[in-house]
Amino acid sequence: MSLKHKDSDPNTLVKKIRLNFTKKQIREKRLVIVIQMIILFFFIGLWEIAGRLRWIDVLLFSYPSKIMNLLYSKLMDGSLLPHIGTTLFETVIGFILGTLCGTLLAILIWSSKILEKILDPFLVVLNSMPKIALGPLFIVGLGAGYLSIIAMTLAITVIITALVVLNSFKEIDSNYIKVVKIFGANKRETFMKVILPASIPTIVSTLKVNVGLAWIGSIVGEFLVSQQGLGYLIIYGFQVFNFTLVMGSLFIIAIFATLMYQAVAYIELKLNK
Amino acid sequence: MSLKHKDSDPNTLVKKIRLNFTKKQIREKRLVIVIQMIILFFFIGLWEIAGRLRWIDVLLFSYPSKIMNLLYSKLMDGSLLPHIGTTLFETVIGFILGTLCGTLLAILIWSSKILEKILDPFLVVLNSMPKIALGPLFIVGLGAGYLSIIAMTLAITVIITALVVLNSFKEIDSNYIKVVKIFGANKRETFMKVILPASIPTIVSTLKVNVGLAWIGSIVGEFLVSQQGLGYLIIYGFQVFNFTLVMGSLFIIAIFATLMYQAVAYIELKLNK
Amino acid sequence: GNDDDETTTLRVGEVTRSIFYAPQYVALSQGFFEDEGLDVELTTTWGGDKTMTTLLADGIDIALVGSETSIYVYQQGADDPVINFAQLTQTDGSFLVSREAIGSFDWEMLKGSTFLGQRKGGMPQMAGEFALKKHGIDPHNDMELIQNIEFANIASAFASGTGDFVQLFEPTATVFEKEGTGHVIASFGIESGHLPYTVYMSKSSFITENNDSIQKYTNAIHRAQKWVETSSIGEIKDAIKPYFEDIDEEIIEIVIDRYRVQGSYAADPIVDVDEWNNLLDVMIEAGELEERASHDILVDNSFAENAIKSLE
Amino acid sequence: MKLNGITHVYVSEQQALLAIENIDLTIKPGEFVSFVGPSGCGKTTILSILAGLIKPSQGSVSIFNNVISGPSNRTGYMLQHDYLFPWRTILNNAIIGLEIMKKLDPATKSHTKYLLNEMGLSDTLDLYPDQLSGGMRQRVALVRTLATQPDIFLLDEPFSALDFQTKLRLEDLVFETLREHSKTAILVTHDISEAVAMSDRIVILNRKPGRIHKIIEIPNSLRSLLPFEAREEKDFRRLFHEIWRELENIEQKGDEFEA
Amino acid sequence: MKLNGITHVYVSEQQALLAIENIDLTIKPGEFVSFVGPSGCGKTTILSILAGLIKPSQGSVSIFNNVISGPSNRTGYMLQHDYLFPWRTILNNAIIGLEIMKKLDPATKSHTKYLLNEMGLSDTLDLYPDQLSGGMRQRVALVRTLATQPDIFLLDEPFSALDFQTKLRLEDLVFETLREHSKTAILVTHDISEAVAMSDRIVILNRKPGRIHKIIEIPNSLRSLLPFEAREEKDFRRLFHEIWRELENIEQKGDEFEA
Ligand SMILES: Nc1ncnc2c1ncn2[C@@H]1O[C@H](COP(=O)(O)OP(=O)(O)OP(=O)(O)O)[C@@H](O)[C@H]1O
Ligand SMILES: Nc1ncnc2c1ncn2[C@@H]1O[C@H](COP(=O)(O)OP(=O)(O)OP(=O)(O)O)[C@@H](O)[C@H]1O
Ligand SMILES: [Mg+2]
Ligand SMILES: [Mg+2]
Repeated sequence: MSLKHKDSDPNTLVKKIRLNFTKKQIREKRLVIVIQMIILFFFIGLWEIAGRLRWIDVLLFSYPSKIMNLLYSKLMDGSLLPHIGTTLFETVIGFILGTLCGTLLAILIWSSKILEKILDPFLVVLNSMPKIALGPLFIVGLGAGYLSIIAMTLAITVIITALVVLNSFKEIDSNYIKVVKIFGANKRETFMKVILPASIPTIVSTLKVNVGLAWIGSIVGEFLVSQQGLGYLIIYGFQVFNFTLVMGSLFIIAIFATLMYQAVAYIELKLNK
Repeated sequence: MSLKHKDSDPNTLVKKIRLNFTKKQIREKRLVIVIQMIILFFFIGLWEIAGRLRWIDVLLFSYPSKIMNLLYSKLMDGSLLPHIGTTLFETVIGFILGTLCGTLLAILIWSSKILEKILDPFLVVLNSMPKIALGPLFIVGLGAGYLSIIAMTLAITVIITALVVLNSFKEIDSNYIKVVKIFGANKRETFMKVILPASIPTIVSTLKVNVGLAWIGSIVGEFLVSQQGLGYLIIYGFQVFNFTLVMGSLFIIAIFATLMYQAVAYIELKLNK
Repeated sequence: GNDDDETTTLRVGEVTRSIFYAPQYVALSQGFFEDEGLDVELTTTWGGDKTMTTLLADGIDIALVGSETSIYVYQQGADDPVINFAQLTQTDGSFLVSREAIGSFDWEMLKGSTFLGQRKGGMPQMAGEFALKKHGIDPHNDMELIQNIEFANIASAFASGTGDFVQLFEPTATVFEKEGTGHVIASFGIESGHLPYTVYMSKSSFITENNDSIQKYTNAIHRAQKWVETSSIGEIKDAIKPYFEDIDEEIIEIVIDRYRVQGSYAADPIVDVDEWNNLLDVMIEAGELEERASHDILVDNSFAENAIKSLE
Repeated sequence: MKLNGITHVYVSEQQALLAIENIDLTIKPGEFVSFVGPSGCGKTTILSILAGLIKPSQGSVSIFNNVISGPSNRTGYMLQHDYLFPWRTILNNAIIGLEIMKKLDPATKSHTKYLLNEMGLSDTLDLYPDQLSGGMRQRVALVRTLATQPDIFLLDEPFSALDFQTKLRLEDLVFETLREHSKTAILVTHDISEAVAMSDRIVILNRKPGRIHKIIEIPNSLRSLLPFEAREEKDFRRLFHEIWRELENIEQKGDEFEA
Repeated sequence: MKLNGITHVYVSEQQALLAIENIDLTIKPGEFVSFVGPSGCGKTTILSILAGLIKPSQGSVSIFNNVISGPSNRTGYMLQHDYLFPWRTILNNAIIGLEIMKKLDPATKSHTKYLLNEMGLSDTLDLYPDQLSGGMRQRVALVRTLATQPDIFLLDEPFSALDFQTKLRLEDLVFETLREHSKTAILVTHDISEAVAMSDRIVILNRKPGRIHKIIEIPNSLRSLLPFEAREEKDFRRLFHEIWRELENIEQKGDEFEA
């Protein structure tokens, strides 16, 4: 807003405007957080009340305090942490491997124009294939253990990573490549000095997508074959008709998936600083 | 390559070079196709031989001619087409709805800065949540029918679509917006005249990702609840231990998913022409 | 053959985690396997298909799963057939649950109702339809049969209002009864008669090579079967409780009692010829069997017989 | 058009930046005023304020004695680059202002076509922007601004993206068009010769924060000439050097200040 | 450096385009030659061929009597924009050429630092490119080219992205640096004054396909002066207009040809 009177000293003016702005910012931030809290509490509160007053079928929907109680007692007796640890381990490994292998695949394809042309239709088919349906095949190939679960995570992430990263390789301004070619750089040097460093931001932002995919992979993998993990807890919860356990597991998954996503977002921010 | 002798007429030269280039192109294209065919036939042939000679467990891996026979007989007796039709219907509907709803959600969020800030953490959590684990909630909420399957497809596609499209809205060069603001455009006009048309390419390329996700959604949905469809055939095939049926269904899925992907790629090409 | 002091590791895959398999958990928790010098690693490979796949792919050595899967595998032409060597449960484990409380139940009441059945091709569905047909009900014409829902979600679908009747496993049936969501009115276990419902099986080649271990395994199972037969409900509950942390103790007891009373837990590991033929009848009735698979080929009762002898 | 002590502060979470300070200026109708000054001295900021896109932190702008509070129909703003919409044809790009102002009717549309024709773009109506050369695109952007018939033109380095020849030709064209309809114009440029050749008055801005450093009147001898012709005059050379020296002074002061 | 009847055809799936045709030219060591010509006449193509990045469809280039077949250590090519790598510091950007040529040792590194220092960039060694202004970045790109000590400089519109003042200052700097070490230079530009002020010879190219239209020798009176001073001379004006008219002729012929 324009201020009415003329301020003689510009420094005072700048300070005043800055202060006003900061105040407004803080007010807005507070408002946002308050509204978020209201939404959250309203939702949780409504669920709790609906559960306690039996407006909803508690058997199917459970309610927050019940879920928290269950999680708390499981946490205290030490039976929850191994499950979290297992799933987290599978997810993180699958995530890292998926990103790594996808990037390596992209490098391989990039290294040869003719290879790219040859592989193109195969990649398209593999990419549009619902990898989830392949689950049992992994069991056949890799046995009923961690390997199958991690393979599922890998299968889901690797092709899409390769495609996105390859695309980023190809989108690099050819003039950057010219710069090193002028100095006589060969393909390997061009890659190491230009293509790879220039693609780091894309690779990191692919990570963000891969976080979600890696969780899908490990949970689905645990549905197929497992004796521990959050996916196991979910399917076991169904088996023994304990939906409180199912909801609790979903809650933990949501927390850790969000944490992992935020960690990647933080890395991205650092890299783009 | 540089030609040795000097050509007096530049037109002849251009024609010659062009001809050479075209020839080389055609030769390369042929080479690519030949290699692709060799890979394909090698793979299929090896599989066939390995199956027939029992190098692999036929029970688990089946082999191509067996799969083709089964598909052919199922096609002839008319029992295959309804399954394909069902899954295709669910996938296409889920795909279109997912893209549409995701875009609408993005528009809603875009319309208000404060709404965006409020919804941001919720979107991140929803996005990193493995939606597959929510399947049972759909059955409870929407009953055991098409609706649940389509809802699963929607759940998988809608949030990621909204995030990508919203991002494209925000990445539009602010100078384009200035152009219409100068003429006094309001928020709605700015959206209709600038934001939306400028985002069409991004929306279409999101479609490409959504094709894959929609197939995952409908197949997983059919795993949970169905008596028809390719996902059902897969799960039934597993149930009665008929892996030939499973492989055949996967094969059909691969074909249709690829066709759908190519259709979207074609639309993209047309729009970017 | 192994020396007596050495422990042999056996990888066992169970089709699901259920109180229906109580003797198995008893054998584990009471150390019966250890007594035989076995180290048993138990994995849950959710679903018959995955269990059998894992067995065929050598992911596990022994599978606890319905005998029908071994027949399917045989029917598809296995080179190394899967042999049933020890029976754990001998009846179907599901119950007929109605939404409304019914004073005196008559199977005729199912006619014209909506029935939420198990998914096609599985043993529960075949046994269920077999029982219905036995009572003169044509499941596909006399009632509205919903059988498109995956096993783990049937209970949710019923709880959220689908169907008048439902075919449910434990502990869901008991939980529903307790919550008033449904009422157990009949047992498919009783109706279907004795079947090789859940059986330990292994690849023919594995059995040949590990005769000793299989025998020890069968011995431990049989010992557990006897233990379950003779112990009190409370003792059994305490023995299997570590495997069912998330179920009410009270419900565990009700379920154990219900299964034991209707004779679901097999008294011995033998897969009788009659039982086998009954299974074949059920499968043929369901249209899932092309030719009868002979008991001679797919069942090896020698381990069970030795186990019975050694316990006497 | 009157600028009353305009001061603007850009605030963001990290900092507050005083971009321009206390700009006072009165521009007569029909006058052509140029702003020159080092990069980042606030030229674009001033234009944005005049266009009503930014509210100044202090001070006000009045056009024909009305204080402005937002984009006005009477002002046309031509941005530094052409920013034609790639998904619209040339004609549709040219009429977008009319569309938004709800002034699109057969009369205004045919007027726009007439303008495009005048600029030698009559063959391109149904083409898309990426089929045109840079100079043609710039002309379309000009027509887009002209089509709504504003009284005041704000031009932000309109010729900087062009090659030399096209630039000189477009300068003449714009100059003539404005003079013909006696429109008011405010031009921002980095190119001193352009400023001298086209303007009636040149405002030299100081940097960080942008303040009016000096205002130079262009003699009538140059004013009446087309920009291309003006470049040949002796006065042109003199003024060019005067402004050049002023800018050098500002630069050096700035450099010392920064060091 | 000798260009023997160079002709180049760009081929793609859609078309074959004759970009330049039959370019014959001999450049003496230490000479400064400029190429001017309408947009798209093949100037960049010629530089790319001289740099060994493109093999001409016909003809050959020889440097000191050796026919070139790829990028050579003796040639330095400065692209139109700076194209500094945003992830490398200024110093690391400046030494990338040495790195790739495997010539990086304490001596060459300290020489590069010396060059940066000469350009007034000694404070920026550890900064990243996006912390520098356009002019500073352009200077870094220049150092990057100088660091490998080539004998021949290829400069593709090196000053087009700069504002007027910076541009004039850099012109002087480059001119002096080249003269001092008596390097050969080939400059491509759109700016006629730049070409006249800096060169010994100017090659005017015809468009579509690019052919040598005319070669203009710059008189000694101008050659010896710094570019900024040269602009003040009478000869400068004359040459400027001569070239301007030649280019106008080419443009018009082109327009007719296209219509
Ligand atoms: N939206 C903005 N937010 C914050 N600071 C801004 C913004 N726009 C411009 N500035 C700052 O205000 C100052 C003046 O910017 P402005 O764009 O008006 O300069 P200019 O004279 O047009 O520069 P140039 O000649 O490079 O176009 C600069 O220091 C710039 O960094
Ligand atoms: N890689 C390429 N493939 C096909 N055609 C090209 C390629 N590079 C340039 N051309 C074409 O060759 C002709 C000459 O291009 P070039 O870039 O050499 O022109 P230029 O004189 O440098 O133009 P400008 O002054 O605009 O930089 C143009 O018509 C251009 O479209
Ligand atoms: Mg500006
Ligand atoms: Mg060029």
